[in-house]
Amino acid sequence: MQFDSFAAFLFMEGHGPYVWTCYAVFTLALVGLAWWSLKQRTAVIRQQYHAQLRAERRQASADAHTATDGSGTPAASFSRIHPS
Amino acid sequence: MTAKLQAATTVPVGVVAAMGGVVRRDLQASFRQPQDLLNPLLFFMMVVTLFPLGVSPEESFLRQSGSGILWVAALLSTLLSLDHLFRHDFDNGTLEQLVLQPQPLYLLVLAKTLAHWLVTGLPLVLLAPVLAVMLHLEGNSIAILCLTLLIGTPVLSFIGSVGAALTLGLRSGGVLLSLLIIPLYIPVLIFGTGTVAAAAGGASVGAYLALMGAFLVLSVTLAPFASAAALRISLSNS
Amino acid sequence: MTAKLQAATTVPVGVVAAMGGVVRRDLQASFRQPQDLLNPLLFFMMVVTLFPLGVSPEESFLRQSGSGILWVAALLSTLLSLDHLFRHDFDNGTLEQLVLQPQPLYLLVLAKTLAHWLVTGLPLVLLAPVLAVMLHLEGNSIAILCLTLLIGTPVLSFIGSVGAALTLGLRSGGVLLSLLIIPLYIPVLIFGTGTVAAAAGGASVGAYLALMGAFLVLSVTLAPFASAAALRISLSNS
Amino acid sequence: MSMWRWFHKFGSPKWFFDIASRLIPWLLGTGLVLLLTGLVWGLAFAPQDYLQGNSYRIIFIHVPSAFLAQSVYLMMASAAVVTLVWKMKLADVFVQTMAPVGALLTFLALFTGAVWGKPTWGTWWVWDARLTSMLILLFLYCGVIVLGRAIADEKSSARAVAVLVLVGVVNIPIIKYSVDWWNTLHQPATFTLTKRPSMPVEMWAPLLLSVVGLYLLFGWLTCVRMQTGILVREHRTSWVRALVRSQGV
Amino acid sequence: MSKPLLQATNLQCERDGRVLFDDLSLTIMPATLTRVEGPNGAGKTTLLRILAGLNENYSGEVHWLGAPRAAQREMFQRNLLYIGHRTGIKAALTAQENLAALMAGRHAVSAATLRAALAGTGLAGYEDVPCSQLSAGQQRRVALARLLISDEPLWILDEAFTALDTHGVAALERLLSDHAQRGGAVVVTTHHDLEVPGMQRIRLVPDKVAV
Amino acid sequence: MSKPLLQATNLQCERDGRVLFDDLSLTIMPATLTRVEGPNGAGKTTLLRILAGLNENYSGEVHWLGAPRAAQREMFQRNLLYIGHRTGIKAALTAQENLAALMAGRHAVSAATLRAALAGTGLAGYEDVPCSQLSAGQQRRVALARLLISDEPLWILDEAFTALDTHGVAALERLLSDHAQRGGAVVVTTHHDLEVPGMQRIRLVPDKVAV
Ligand code: HEM
Ligand SMILES: Nc1ncnc2c1ncn2[C@@H]1O[C@H](COP(=O)(O)OP(=O)(O)OP(=O)(O)O)[C@@H](O)[C@H]1O
Ligand SMILES: Nc1ncnc2c1ncn2[C@@H]1O[C@H](COP(=O)(O)OP(=O)(O)OP(=O)(O)O)[C@@H](O)[C@H]1O
Ligand SMILES: [Mg+2]
Ligand SMILES: [Mg+2]
Repeated sequence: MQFDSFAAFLFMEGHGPYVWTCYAVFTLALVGLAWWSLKQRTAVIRQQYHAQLRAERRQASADAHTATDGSGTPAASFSRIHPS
Repeated sequence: MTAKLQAATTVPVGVVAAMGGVVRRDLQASFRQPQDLLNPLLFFMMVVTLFPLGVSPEESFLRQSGSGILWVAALLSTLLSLDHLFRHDFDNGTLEQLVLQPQPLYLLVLAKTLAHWLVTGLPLVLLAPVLAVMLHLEGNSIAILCLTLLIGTPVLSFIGSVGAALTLGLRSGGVLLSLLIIPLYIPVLIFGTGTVAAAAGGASVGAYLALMGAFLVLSVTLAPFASAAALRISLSNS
Repeated sequence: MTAKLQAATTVPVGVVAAMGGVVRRDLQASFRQPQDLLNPLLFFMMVVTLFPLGVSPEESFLRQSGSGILWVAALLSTLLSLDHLFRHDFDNGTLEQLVLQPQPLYLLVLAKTLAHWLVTGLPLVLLAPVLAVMLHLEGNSIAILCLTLLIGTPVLSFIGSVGAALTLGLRSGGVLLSLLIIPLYIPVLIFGTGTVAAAAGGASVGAYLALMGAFLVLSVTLAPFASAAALRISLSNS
Repeated sequence: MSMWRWFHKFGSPKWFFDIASRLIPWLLGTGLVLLLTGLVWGLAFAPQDYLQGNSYRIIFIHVPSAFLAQSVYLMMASAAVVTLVWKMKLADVFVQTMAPVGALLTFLALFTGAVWGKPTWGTWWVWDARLTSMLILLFLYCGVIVLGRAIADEKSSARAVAVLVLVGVVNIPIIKYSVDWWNTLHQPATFTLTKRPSMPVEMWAPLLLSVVGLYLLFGWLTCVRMQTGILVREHRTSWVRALVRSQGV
Repeated sequence: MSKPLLQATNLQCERDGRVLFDDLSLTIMPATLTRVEGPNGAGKTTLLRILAGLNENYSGEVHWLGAPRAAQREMFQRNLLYIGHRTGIKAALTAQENLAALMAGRHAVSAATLRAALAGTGLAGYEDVPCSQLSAGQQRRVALARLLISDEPLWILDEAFTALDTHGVAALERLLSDHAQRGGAVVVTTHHDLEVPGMQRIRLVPDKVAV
Repeated sequence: MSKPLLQATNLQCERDGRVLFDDLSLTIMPATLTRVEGPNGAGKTTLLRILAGLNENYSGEVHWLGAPRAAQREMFQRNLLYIGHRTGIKAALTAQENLAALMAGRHAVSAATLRAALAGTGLAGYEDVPCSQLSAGQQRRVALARLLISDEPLWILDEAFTALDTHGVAALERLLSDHAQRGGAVVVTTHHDLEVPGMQRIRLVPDKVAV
């Protein structure tokens, strides 16, 4: 240990604020980046999971419709909208 | 909402709401993605960087001309972005729809110009302190500089909107009008940098700021009228 | 002219003729819209006049920083005009037809960039001496300055064409283009102003000019390849 | 042919995804241990610099960031060649997912340098060659990120970014050379980063540890972020669908 | 309701030295569908832009509900829905945002209504796709979705059927005649053979004495 | 002449996460007219741009006269005439200058031929008018004038009939079937009901399972 006391360690003969801001920003940036990267990965997995469920549901209802329409897609009606 | 199918006799959407709609839509289109917010900032920063690189990196030079450089860069960024103020909307037909909205056109144009300033002028005012530090300006000068930019950049946007509207359709008129706009920018530039110089010289800046405020009020109230008229001319011609 | 209606097996129009066609057509279109021609020039002039007004009108200041100011102004006006290099042609479909011409695309792009320089870079070089006199530069410096601009502005056009091609279909075009290109412009700027400074300091400028010549050769030979690739990418995406 | 097969195998996203899963814990563990050791050693135990005092302790994060910031761009450039020549998806995933990391490291080098500059040089910023070229590197990174996100189509975005990265990498030596030359031309050498007493071992050992540690952590980040990119791009393949099925909440 | 919505008298317009029409008078009554016809370059677009108030380079008078239009511009614009060659769609915004923007100054509509209107033009599932990624016909459909939630009586549509597929054309034809039947007025140009019972025609014949 | 001009095998293309077509193979023989059909957004424009070599974001193979197209790009482009949604007309240039520019890299044509071609599309008298002053249909006619003096065997035309009046549509139909009869090949999309004897069809059906 180069320093006599913890206070001296923090103060660093006046250079403490500079050194510690640097280390703080460095740590925050790296931790933030790591956290963001991990979160993104789980978010992507979750999002795709729900997309798969949705697609299956849509497929099921489309299968029910094909009997009437043939295409399974909602046709353009161009009829006016009258919301209540 | 059943269609009445008879002539409506009131304008159901208020002027303020319609103006808000214009601002929101333009901001939406500019900031489709959050990183779009960075673009004008980066651009401004790069333009400023060109000066130490191209002219001189010496501290004494930069300190002396820093506020001028920042002002010129702000003016240039505004100028570069003005071309986009109406052109996209003209090309895709949004402008026609704006002109046909049942609110006074000059207010809608005012809203549009305001949105333009929010996207191009404001970010630049926010970044200016950082760049000022890199150009070795002093604390007091930095504060005054930012204040002048805050008052001055909307003036640039509003004056510029007239030019943008006029150059939209008129083919040969374009040159004439760039020539008209440039002289109008010069007083703003002179007073903007003059204020900072006065502050650095220890003089009081109240009078300068009042004058710049007057520029702002004048341009906000008058420019939209001129722009609206110019837009109608441009559209008639297309 | 009876149609042969079988696969043609030769390319009857030579590469040089086709390139000439591209240059001629672009010049024609520019001269029809004179404000497109004048805008970069006016911008150039304005940027230069802003400095005496915004920073300092003192002769010593101007003499010292004049060549840097002219170079930065030239760089910015090139940047301003780059957005138009391909965008109009992209919007109206001419670019698709260019890509489908039976000559190597990079040569056609080279011709197009050359036309762009003739319209935007060359006038600027011609105007520079006048502005240099106004900034109190000396005769010898002025000559060297114009020489560096003559070599340097085509480099700016050619490097810029890559950025213009990359940002073609994109909405945030103009600013984005500047972001991509400004960093690449820095060596040209540094050596351009450096050459003038060396000349003013009495040093020999042969080596500097040779280096700038090397930049020119490099950018003329390599940039069109990159631009052509970028154009194909942008078109694939539209 | 065998070369081709090699590329095919190593370019397979699934192969990479599995390897990355196995590497992730090791990279994180060793990286953290090395970096923390280096930093604690440097902060608390390394001797004081007789010229700069304690402010020099910033070096243990400044230099690793600066090293990595530069090498990430070179890695991206190699990947860009692979994207353009072999149209390999993985290479593009690397370029696009790692550009923000490179930008952040560049920013860190700039920031720590700027803060270090205040006590040693008395100013936050000088237009010194090395500082300026680092700033330009930051601009290049920003360009890559912004362009990549501006193009919606995946394949177009990959190719456009690759072209830009390559144009940039051709320019990096030119920029570096010109900036060095510019600085020595205009400015009398007030400060040079290279002019310093040769370091004693108690100083460079922790520095070496933190450099290696940061590289390993970068490897970990690469694995995690590329996995995300692969999941996004390959979402229609059966193996990703199965994986999502088994891991989705 | 026999009061004419829009009345134009003695319209005269010339473009680049050629008189497109001269002494043209027309009346748009409620509950009518009017088709402006003529070969390419006859002046259909020009006429429609004059009627919509976008082109001011003409001589003659335009009246709205019996009074000069110039004196009641805002009321007129409130009652007019114009869709031109250029549709007013911003490439950067999504379909729904575009529709919301087009309705913004007119009357308040809920997000659900907007989505229903888009679905009604066959764009269900595309609400949140940026319009730059839509095909030519899909982009026009975004603009046409306005018709489904419009409360304006007067519709002026230039080349309304461009880029629409066969289904789209048929559905739009129905929509236009419905609007007329319920008391609205439609002025339209198109090059496909639109035939609606009771349709009125304004025929522009190019005057071949070009200068 | 039984050698196919253009052959595409196993084309696959996806745009914003949706597969437009998959495993599509087609052969364009000389002396045929092929119509690409499908509702709005089906991928017709995308397919035509892939066939023309403008869109490279696809997988699959395209052969020209039996050999891979990539290896003989210039020959292929020499034999292809493509007109897309956007016609390649510069607003600042006159009709004749535009036509000359479009022919510039292809084969030499005299000014008289250019004027004859313009007259053939009904633009006599407009040769020296800047295209910004032409109506929508007139601008398309300038682009279509290329067809009258083309020596390229393969024509790829996207929405060829847009903005044309009834006469124009009929004349263009005749021109296309003439070209096919004389041994050329035409690939075309249009939403009006084009019926030409012996016309081939490629139908694109949108697959709605978007993610
Ligand atoms: C914003 C300001 C700064 C930037 C952008 C910057 C940039 C860099 C870069 C890029 C390197 C790595 C060089 C290499 O790859 O070999 C480096 C190394 C280094 N920097 Fe900085 N620096 C800055 C400020 C400072 C300051 C203020 C000091 C101390 C007075 C300093 C001291 C060092 C030292 C000692 C090294 C290691 C020496 C070497 O490997 O060459 N830097 N810096
Ligand atoms: N620039 C683009 N980026 C991403 N996706 C696009 C783009 N252009 C089109 N698409 C998508 O590709 C699909 C097919 O578009 P395309 O233009 O090929 O359709 P089309 O059959 O020509 O339709 P239309 O009859 O309306 O012209 C559309 O559904 C659209 O969602
Ligand atoms: N911007 C313009 N400036 C000058 N003249 C124009 C302009 N636009 C059109 N014209 C002229 O006006 C005439 C009418 O054009 P307009 O666009 O009204 O025709 P249109 O009937 O809509 O034709 P189309 O069926 O082709 O759309 C054209 O012959 C053209 O020469
Ligand atoms: Mg028309
Ligand atoms: Mg299409």
